[in-house]
Amino acid sequence: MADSAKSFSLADDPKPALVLLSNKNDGGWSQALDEARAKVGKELGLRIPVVENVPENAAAIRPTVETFIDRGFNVIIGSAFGYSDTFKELAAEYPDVAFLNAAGTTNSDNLQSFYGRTYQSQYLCGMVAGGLSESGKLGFVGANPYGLVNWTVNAYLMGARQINPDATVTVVFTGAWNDPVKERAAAEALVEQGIDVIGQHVDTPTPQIVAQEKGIYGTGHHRDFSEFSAATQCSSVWVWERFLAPEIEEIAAGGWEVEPNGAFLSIADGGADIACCGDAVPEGLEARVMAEREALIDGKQIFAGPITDSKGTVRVEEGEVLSDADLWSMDWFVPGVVSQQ
Amino acid sequence: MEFLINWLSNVPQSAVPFALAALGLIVCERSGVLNLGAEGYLLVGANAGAGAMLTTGSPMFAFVLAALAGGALSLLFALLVINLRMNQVISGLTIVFFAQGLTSLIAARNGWTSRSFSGLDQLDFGLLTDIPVLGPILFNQDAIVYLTVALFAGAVFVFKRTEIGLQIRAVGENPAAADSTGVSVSLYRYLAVVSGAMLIGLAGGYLSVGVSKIWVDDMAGGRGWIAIALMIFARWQFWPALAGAVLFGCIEALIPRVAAVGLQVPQYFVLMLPYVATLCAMVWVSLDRTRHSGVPAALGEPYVREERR
Amino acid sequence: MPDSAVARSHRSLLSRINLEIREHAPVPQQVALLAAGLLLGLLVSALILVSVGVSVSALLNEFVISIVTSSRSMGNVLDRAAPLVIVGLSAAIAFKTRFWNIGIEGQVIFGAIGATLVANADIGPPELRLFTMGAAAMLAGMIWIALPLYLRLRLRINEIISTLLMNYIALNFLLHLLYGPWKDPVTAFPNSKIYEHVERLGSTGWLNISTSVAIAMVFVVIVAWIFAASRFGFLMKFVYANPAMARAIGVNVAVLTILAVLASGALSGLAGFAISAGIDNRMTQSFFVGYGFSGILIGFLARNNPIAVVFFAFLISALMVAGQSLQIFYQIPFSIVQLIQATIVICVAASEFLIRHRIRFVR
Amino acid sequence: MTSLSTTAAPISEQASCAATGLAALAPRALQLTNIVKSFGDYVALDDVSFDLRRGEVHALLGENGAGKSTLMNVVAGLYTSDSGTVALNGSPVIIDNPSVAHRLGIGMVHQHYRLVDTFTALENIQLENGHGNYRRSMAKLRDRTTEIAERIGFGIDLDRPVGEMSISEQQRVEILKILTADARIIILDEPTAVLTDAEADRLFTAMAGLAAEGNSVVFVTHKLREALTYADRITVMRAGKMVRTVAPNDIDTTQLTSMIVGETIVERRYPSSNIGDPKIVLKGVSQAGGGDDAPISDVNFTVREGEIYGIAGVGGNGQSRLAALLTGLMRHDQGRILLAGHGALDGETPLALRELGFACIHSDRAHYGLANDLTIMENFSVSAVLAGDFGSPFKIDKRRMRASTQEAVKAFDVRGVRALHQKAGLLSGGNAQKLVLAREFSRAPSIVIAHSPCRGLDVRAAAAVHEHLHDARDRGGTVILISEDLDEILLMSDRIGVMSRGAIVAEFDAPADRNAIGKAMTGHA
Ligand SMILES: Nc1ncnc2c1ncn2[C@@H]1O[C@H](COP(=O)(O)OP(=O)(O)OP(=O)(O)O)[C@@H](O)[C@H]1O
Ligand SMILES: Nc1ncnc2c1ncn2[C@@H]1O[C@H](COP(=O)(O)OP(=O)(O)OP(=O)(O)O)[C@@H](O)[C@H]1O
Ligand SMILES: [Mg+2]
Ligand SMILES: [Mg+2]
Repeated sequence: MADSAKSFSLADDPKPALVLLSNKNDGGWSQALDEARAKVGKELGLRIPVVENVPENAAAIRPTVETFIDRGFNVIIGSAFGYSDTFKELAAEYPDVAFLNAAGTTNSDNLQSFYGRTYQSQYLCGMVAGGLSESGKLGFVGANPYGLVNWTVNAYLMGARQINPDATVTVVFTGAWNDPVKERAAAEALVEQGIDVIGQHVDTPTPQIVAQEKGIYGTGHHRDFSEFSAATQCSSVWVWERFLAPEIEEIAAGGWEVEPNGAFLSIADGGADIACCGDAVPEGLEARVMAEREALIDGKQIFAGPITDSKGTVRVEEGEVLSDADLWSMDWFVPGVVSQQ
Repeated sequence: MEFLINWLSNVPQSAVPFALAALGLIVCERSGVLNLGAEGYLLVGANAGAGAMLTTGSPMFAFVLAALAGGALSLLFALLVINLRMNQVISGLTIVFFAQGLTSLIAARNGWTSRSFSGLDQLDFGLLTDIPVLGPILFNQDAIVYLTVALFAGAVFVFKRTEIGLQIRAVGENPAAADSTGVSVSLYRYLAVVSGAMLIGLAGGYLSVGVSKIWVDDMAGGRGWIAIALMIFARWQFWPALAGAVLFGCIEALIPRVAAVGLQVPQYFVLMLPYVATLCAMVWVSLDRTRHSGVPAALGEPYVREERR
Repeated sequence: MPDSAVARSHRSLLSRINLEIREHAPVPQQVALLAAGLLLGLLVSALILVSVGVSVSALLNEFVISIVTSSRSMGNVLDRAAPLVIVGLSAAIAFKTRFWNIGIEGQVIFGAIGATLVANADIGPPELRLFTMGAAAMLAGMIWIALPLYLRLRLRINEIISTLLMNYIALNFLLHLLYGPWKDPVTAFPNSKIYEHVERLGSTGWLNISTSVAIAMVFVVIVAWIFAASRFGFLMKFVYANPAMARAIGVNVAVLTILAVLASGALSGLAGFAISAGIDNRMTQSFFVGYGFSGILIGFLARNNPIAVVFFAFLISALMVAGQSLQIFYQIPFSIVQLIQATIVICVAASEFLIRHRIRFVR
Repeated sequence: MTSLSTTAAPISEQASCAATGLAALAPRALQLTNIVKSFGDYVALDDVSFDLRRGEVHALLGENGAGKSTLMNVVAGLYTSDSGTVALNGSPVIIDNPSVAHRLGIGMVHQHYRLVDTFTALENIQLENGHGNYRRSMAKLRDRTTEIAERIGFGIDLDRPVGEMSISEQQRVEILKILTADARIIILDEPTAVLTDAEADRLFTAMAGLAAEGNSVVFVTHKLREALTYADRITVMRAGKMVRTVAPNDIDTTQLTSMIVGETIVERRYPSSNIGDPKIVLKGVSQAGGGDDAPISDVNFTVREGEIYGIAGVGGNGQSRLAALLTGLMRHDQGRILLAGHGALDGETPLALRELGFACIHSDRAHYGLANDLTIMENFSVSAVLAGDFGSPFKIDKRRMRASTQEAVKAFDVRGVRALHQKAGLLSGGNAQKLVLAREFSRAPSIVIAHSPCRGLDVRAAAAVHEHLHDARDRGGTVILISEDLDEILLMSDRIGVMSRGAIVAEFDAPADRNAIGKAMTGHA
């Protein structure tokens, strides 16, 4: 992965195409990418086609991508980490096509994975949640416990503790990205435990809807979920167009250089950002959140030492910052996170 | 205590889909038609219910439509197994497959996927709801919960106390006997298959309108299969099926609560729980060899009058 | 006593139609009827597609022309067909003993788990690695079917439900592994570590198809031979047709059932290996999707005949590949493929009805 | 020399013309004219005409597969005839559905009872009658049924599930079912096949009473004695055609036999000439667990080489369990089964028993005898394949298989074989049984266990089965014949054991006294 990147140039005008993991109206991950596709298309004056529901196996991805390539598309945008291997092979087989893959893990001369530093946006959401909570007990519905979900949970609590140092986050993992029945059950169970703000990292807005039903607040993920629920006071949202439009322009211009470890986008680079704030958020709180956002843009680190996990193991030494690699493999929680794991 | 009340008051909601589906399955299978399509009827019911909510917003209409959708799909199944005498196992699986494809096609075409809607509300019993402990468990539920109990009572009445019930049972136990007394085997099987599927469709409708309040593809999540196991577990009897459904409701309602109190149990093993519990229930029932399994004697066998056996 | 009101002198319309069991339809007629059913199924499917906005010429192009003329499409079809053939065989073997193995998906998952275990731990010499992985996959598939088999034989627990439940248990176990101990050590993402080169089923020269196609063919021949010519196959017919009689005459029904069902589990496991080592080169979260149901339908359509399994596996595979491109260029949801499969099964079943029955009109 | 002698005998023309008597003069209750019914290419009823008078008891006779049941099913509305007419009391009717037959007052008790086992007797009766308010009609029906049952002397418990009832009780439920539904034409298809002599007597007395009330009764039977004793008129069918109708007074058994099968069959007793050493000895054998049949306790008997040991008894006294023990389907709990030259048998599998020289003819042919969906060749060859004949485990020698099947089919005179790959289920009852015998005897067994081998078979087929059992004995084999048909036991056995309540209660040397055995069977010995 880490071989020094050579620069890449397209032979023709850029013709991007988007390959989506699930339905483009899924309300979350895929829809965010699809909305970005529309914006980028408008901005660059391109018609960008999209395919939905391409599952994460080579037998499905390869023919899809090859058909695009056969029909002249030369910038292929993927949307799943499960595409990584196949994209890597395809990138080698089609050296004059550029590949971009959201949430991917592979990179090469003409393939770049990209993802957002969602811990930043979730950290800001955590601040909102911490400020809104009266009990100090926050809930969180996550899909599966692994690096990129775990970091949002940790950041959420760390954000909340900026406002309320006694805050806790109880997290329930549903084991699925897209299972509203389980998400609802999880959210309801959390409400019973006395939480009064609920955050999430799953694909449907169900936890937000439960929040509205139960009269508590919530914070969304992927897109601005206040469209679904009045309880949603802020959301960690994808702003892919802020990354993709310039990236495609760069590819078109020639001399595109791939980040050897993929593009890991902070708020400043336009990966994930916060959509803020709902009516319930007092102005003072909103101002603090926005100030913190500026600080993050200016380079403030969230996972800066010293950090000890809930079992007492030191995870980041004083004066150090957690590396990107450690972020991706994060399998621990900071004290104050109540979880099954 | 708090935990217990919260948990138990959520049980009815989790139990209703199992209960209604098992009820529909029993109605169907008592007529001798093996029905593996439950998952499919749940899906079309949930799909129709969600569609109705998104287009009209009326839960009443949504439930009617869900039941009708289940019934409509079962006509295809009935045609296959009753008239065309297709293998009932394969037909049932085909129906599930068909329904998975159909519902996601319909949802995608209409843009229903992942769009939430306001669902069904709890009934208001005023003071009753405030009774400590029992209030939230018994009197803070939605209308379908009570309807489910009524439907069970109705089914028991029909099967135990009416002519039609006797005839359906006869068709399921010995179609040749029923036929020679002038009972139309096909007619009664149609009746049972369609009304059973309507009940399962209603269960599906409840899943989307009453529980999740949103549609996503394949949202039945294996409940249809568990309902089938429940029926076997209940030896094709109504009240035991309801009891079994409540048991499974308990498990389903427990899972997120285990996580929410932060118990340290491996997550994916907890998620296996309903399926493992179903297996255990089946083992438990089968250990009692002294009791008849209750399976309708003609289950799964197509009937043709002039066929030689 | 009869009164004239009930003593009709005309038959009602329905009772003029008389359904009869046909003992033997001539073979050419059977084939013709089946082919007609298949065609009807495809036609109905085409109608569904046209009704959701695909043009007729596009259908022709995607389903016929591009598959037949493009060697890449052909390669894709064959690649996918290989695991489908194997699961179809698996279904057929189990069905031959009236054991409804609906748990193919779970066994496929476990097969891949077995293979990945070997790959992760680098068990055995590299030259034999693939062989070891295949054997481990088959063993794991057997292990996963052993419990339902035991429950069925010992406690008479319905295997349809138990094998199905085992699918869900296997899926959660897979997720446990992928989100836990077996997550990719490089990326920490939920798929297994990528297989090394010696752990991948390469391609053979011809059409650049995967070795798994060759493996599938070997098993087709073996199974076809067992069914048609061996003593085991001969006795299995009795286990299927009348187990009580088979037992009374001295056939060891339990042993035969156990062998056949374990073989079924082993083949499903092998399919898991063929997918992981032949297509994905690692174990992913969703590699198994669709193979279970398709296997069952293929087994049914082929009436448990191994040669016919190949034909229907190929058909379903072509359908999947064509469905994929329909999805891309005509915005048709992929679920349409499921609909088409179900439609074909229904139409073929209808034609089987005509093979087995005769409808006669009586005066 | 065999026990069977057949001579083609032309049916006496006179006998049929003399079909007179009172019944013939009564008005016609039912008249069938030129009925044709085919199944596929096979014509089961070929231009059959039949009439039934009011107030008569009419016997319908014919070989297996002659079309008796088919004809009656046409009357009951279960089969739709291809052509022909049905008239009831002189007016034509179309009976295209059982419910029509029902409304017309036609009731049929089928060869295989059509009862719902899990229902009580009353529920089964209600099924036939039900309309309107369920609970009220149930109460009314109970009264009515009780009244009818008392009138014709049928005592049954209306609230017991019929599955728990004995065969004869079940039959009474069937008859009450149609009587409560106001049947005036009562059809009984082989009602006595499973009844004891005494039970049969009682049944026919009741039927005679019903006929005297102005109803009409048709019964199908293979037992000539019954037809000659109880019927007012007898109709004989053969191969889908009507032979003729006669009055019992005008005909004797031999004539009737030749009318039925087209030839004379006389079976004679034929004792063994060379009885040898004890071959199989049962000492204190008991078995109680599992199974539906009555348990057996302390069964003792010895059977020698070259001997047919007949086990008589009323059905349900443990015969099935004994047969299951002897054929390896069950294992005994106590006692010993000793086999000369081997020692004690202890739960040997059916396969092991076969290797010890056992051959088994089970009473339930459909369940244990043949796989109906498989071919004649496969059904014949399976035991040989199991024993390792016909090629290696990897390659079965189909050619040798075919040749030996061909040979056996000829040797055992299995008829109706159009091709060796024809399904065994298509054989008629008698021929299917011959195929079973061909298979079981193909490996020269030294011990034959036969349980009701002739149940439901016609005279000719039964004679053929008996001949093969005699042959086996004469080759020095040991034969255990378990049968509820006392005539068969008396005809075949060299020694007779009587089974009652799970034990052998008496033994007789042949020739034995029929009455003495009958008494022992019912426990009055
Ligand atoms: N439903 C059916 N389908 C096909 N063939 C049938 C059917 N019913 C009867 N047959 C055939 O019609 C012929 C007459 O059968 P039927 O049952 O009427 O004989 P039967 O005289 O009652 O014989 P049995 O004494 O054995 O009862 C037989 O050859 C039988 O195989
Ligand atoms: N359902 C059927 N369809 C076609 N042919 C049949 C069917 N049932 C029986 N047959 C054939 O019809 C012929 C007559 O059958 P039937 O039962 O009358 O034989 P049978 O030799 O007279 O009887 P048995 O051996 O009992 O004396 C047989 O050759 C039998 O194979
Ligand atoms: Mg390795
Ligand atoms: Mg008959």
